[in-house]
Amino acid sequence: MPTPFEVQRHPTETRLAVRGSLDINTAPSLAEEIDAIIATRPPKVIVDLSGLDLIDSSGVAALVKLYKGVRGANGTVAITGARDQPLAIFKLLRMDKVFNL
Amino acid sequence: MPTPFEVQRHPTETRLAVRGSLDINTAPSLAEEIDAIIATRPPKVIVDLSGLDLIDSSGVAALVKLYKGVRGANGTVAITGARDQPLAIFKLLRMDKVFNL
Amino acid sequence: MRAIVGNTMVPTIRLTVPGTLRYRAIAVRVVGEACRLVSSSTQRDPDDPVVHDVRDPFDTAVISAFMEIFNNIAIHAYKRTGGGVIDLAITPTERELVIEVRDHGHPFDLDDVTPLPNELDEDSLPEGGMGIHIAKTMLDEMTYEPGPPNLWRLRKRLSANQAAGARRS
Amino acid sequence: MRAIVGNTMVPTIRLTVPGTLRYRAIAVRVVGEACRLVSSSTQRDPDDPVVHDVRDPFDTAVISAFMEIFNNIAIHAYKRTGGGVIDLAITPTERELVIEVRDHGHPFDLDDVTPLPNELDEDSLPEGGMGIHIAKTMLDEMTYEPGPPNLWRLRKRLSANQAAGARRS
Ligand SMILES: Nc1ncnc2c1ncn2[C@@H]1O[C@H](COP(=O)(O)OP(=O)(O)O)[C@@H](O)[C@H]1O
Ligand SMILES: Nc1ncnc2c1ncn2[C@@H]1O[C@H](COP(=O)(O)OP(=O)(O)O)[C@@H](O)[C@H]1O
Repeated sequence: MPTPFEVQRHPTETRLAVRGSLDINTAPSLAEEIDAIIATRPPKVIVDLSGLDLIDSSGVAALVKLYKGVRGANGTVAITGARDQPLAIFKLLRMDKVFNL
Repeated sequence: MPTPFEVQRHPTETRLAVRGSLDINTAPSLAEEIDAIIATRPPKVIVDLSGLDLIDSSGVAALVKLYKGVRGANGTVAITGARDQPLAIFKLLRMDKVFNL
Repeated sequence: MRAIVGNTMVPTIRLTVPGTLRYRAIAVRVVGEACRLVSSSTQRDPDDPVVHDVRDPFDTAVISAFMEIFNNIAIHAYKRTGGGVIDLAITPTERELVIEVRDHGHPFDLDDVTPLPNELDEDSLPEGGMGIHIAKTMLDEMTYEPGPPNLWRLRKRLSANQAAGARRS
Repeated sequence: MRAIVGNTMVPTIRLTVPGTLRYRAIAVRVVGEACRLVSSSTQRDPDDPVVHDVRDPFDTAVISAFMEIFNNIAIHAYKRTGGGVIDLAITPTERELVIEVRDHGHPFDLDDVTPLPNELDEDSLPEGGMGIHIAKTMLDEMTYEPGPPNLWRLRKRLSANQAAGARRS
């Protein structure tokens, strides 16, 4: 299955765009990428979810891991573009406030 | 179900764009439109299938009816843009030559 | 081999798939199409793919809940061994969708699942244990009876608004 | 309620829907996803909807054939009355897809179907009688046994190319 995400590393920020469905079948490969991102201790990570159609709890877990890992190394995470079903899930989990959605 | 087609009538030509799936569930409403088109005895009908993803034999039958009806009133029919599964169906039925695809 | 629906008023769609994540997409497609049968009031683009149907709040709720229940059966009940099937009985009516999900995996006690904390801040963001909460919150009714077979019953009603739209169309 | 698949090597997906055109989309979705399991070698865009899967020649063939068979059962076997169900048993392997379709409607004699004329010109363009021809030509094997239940058996193999791709990936 093609990976539903794309990473761009710039000196000042890392951009992660996730699209399609982030779920129990696709989250494991994103989780590896997330470990790699956290290991670089990026000062700023921007997660673009405007292409994301569907998320399940495994997908949310992967994003929480990214969030905690980057914050734990004193970086910041901005989650942008969440819409439709993914936005509904973040709201249901009351993560929309923490994530500033 | 929203109709998967659009008609534009110009003095010299009538354009019919069909998109999505033209099948036994959607063809009946197109057939009504086709009757209306034929009744105007148009000199030229251009059928744009570039937005058509899927067709079944009911959809083909509707297009054949249009073709015969317009030709029968001395008009011409140009079918353009067929691709993927619809093109495969026209080829299988050896209609690609008649339709000039 | 017998007609299951016969002359009952509300036809039921039945799907049986192996209880592994590989077959999840099939089950989600069927549930998505069944949602469409209930909520088809809503104007939809004819070439709108199923994955985009989750713009509809009814579909969003049902698919979100169902994905979690399916994941849990494959992972917890069947322990990722694929040693059994998942049976779905999906009944769409004009006003609601009922999904019964049956598996022959390990039963558990739904009441033992710890709820999510009420207040979330940065430090308490959960990395698991969200599935049951999502499913329960998204649905109007969710029950579980340990088996065999274990039986989940998921029910979602159209909102009054949506139901009115459906009757008009 | 019994596990149907158990420990057989090749799991079968089963779907039962009312035998009306309203449920066709559900059946086509399931068949489309099953195609994906066979032909998933091909690079696909993750958000590529099922309707677009018919860019793949394998999927094109199977879906085209299946749509005709389903239409015919709803229209000819059940005479648009919706008086029974359509049962699918879909078995995807690495190299082929087998679909068994069962109905309890009126049986017919497949050999009585008149073939399409060999040469088509403008005047002989058919306005019907294309379904069986499409299905047969698209598949590697298509058999029909009158019932009850009437049983269609549809088989499509991956081409050598595609199978090689599948093994590589
Ligand atoms: N279908 C099931 N069969 C057996 N146990 C289950 C099932 N669903 C949930 N559970 C149990 O309930 C717990 C909570 O499930 P859930 O809220 O989905 O979170 P998670 O799956 O991330 O642990 C699981 O860890 C598991 O122990
Ligand atoms: N499942 C079926 N049950 C009963 N009769 C069928 C079935 N499928 C096909 N037939 C018969 O075969 C004929 C040819 O079918 P087909 O090639 O699909 O063309 P069409 O449906 O347009 O007539 C039909 O008109 C019908 O008489």
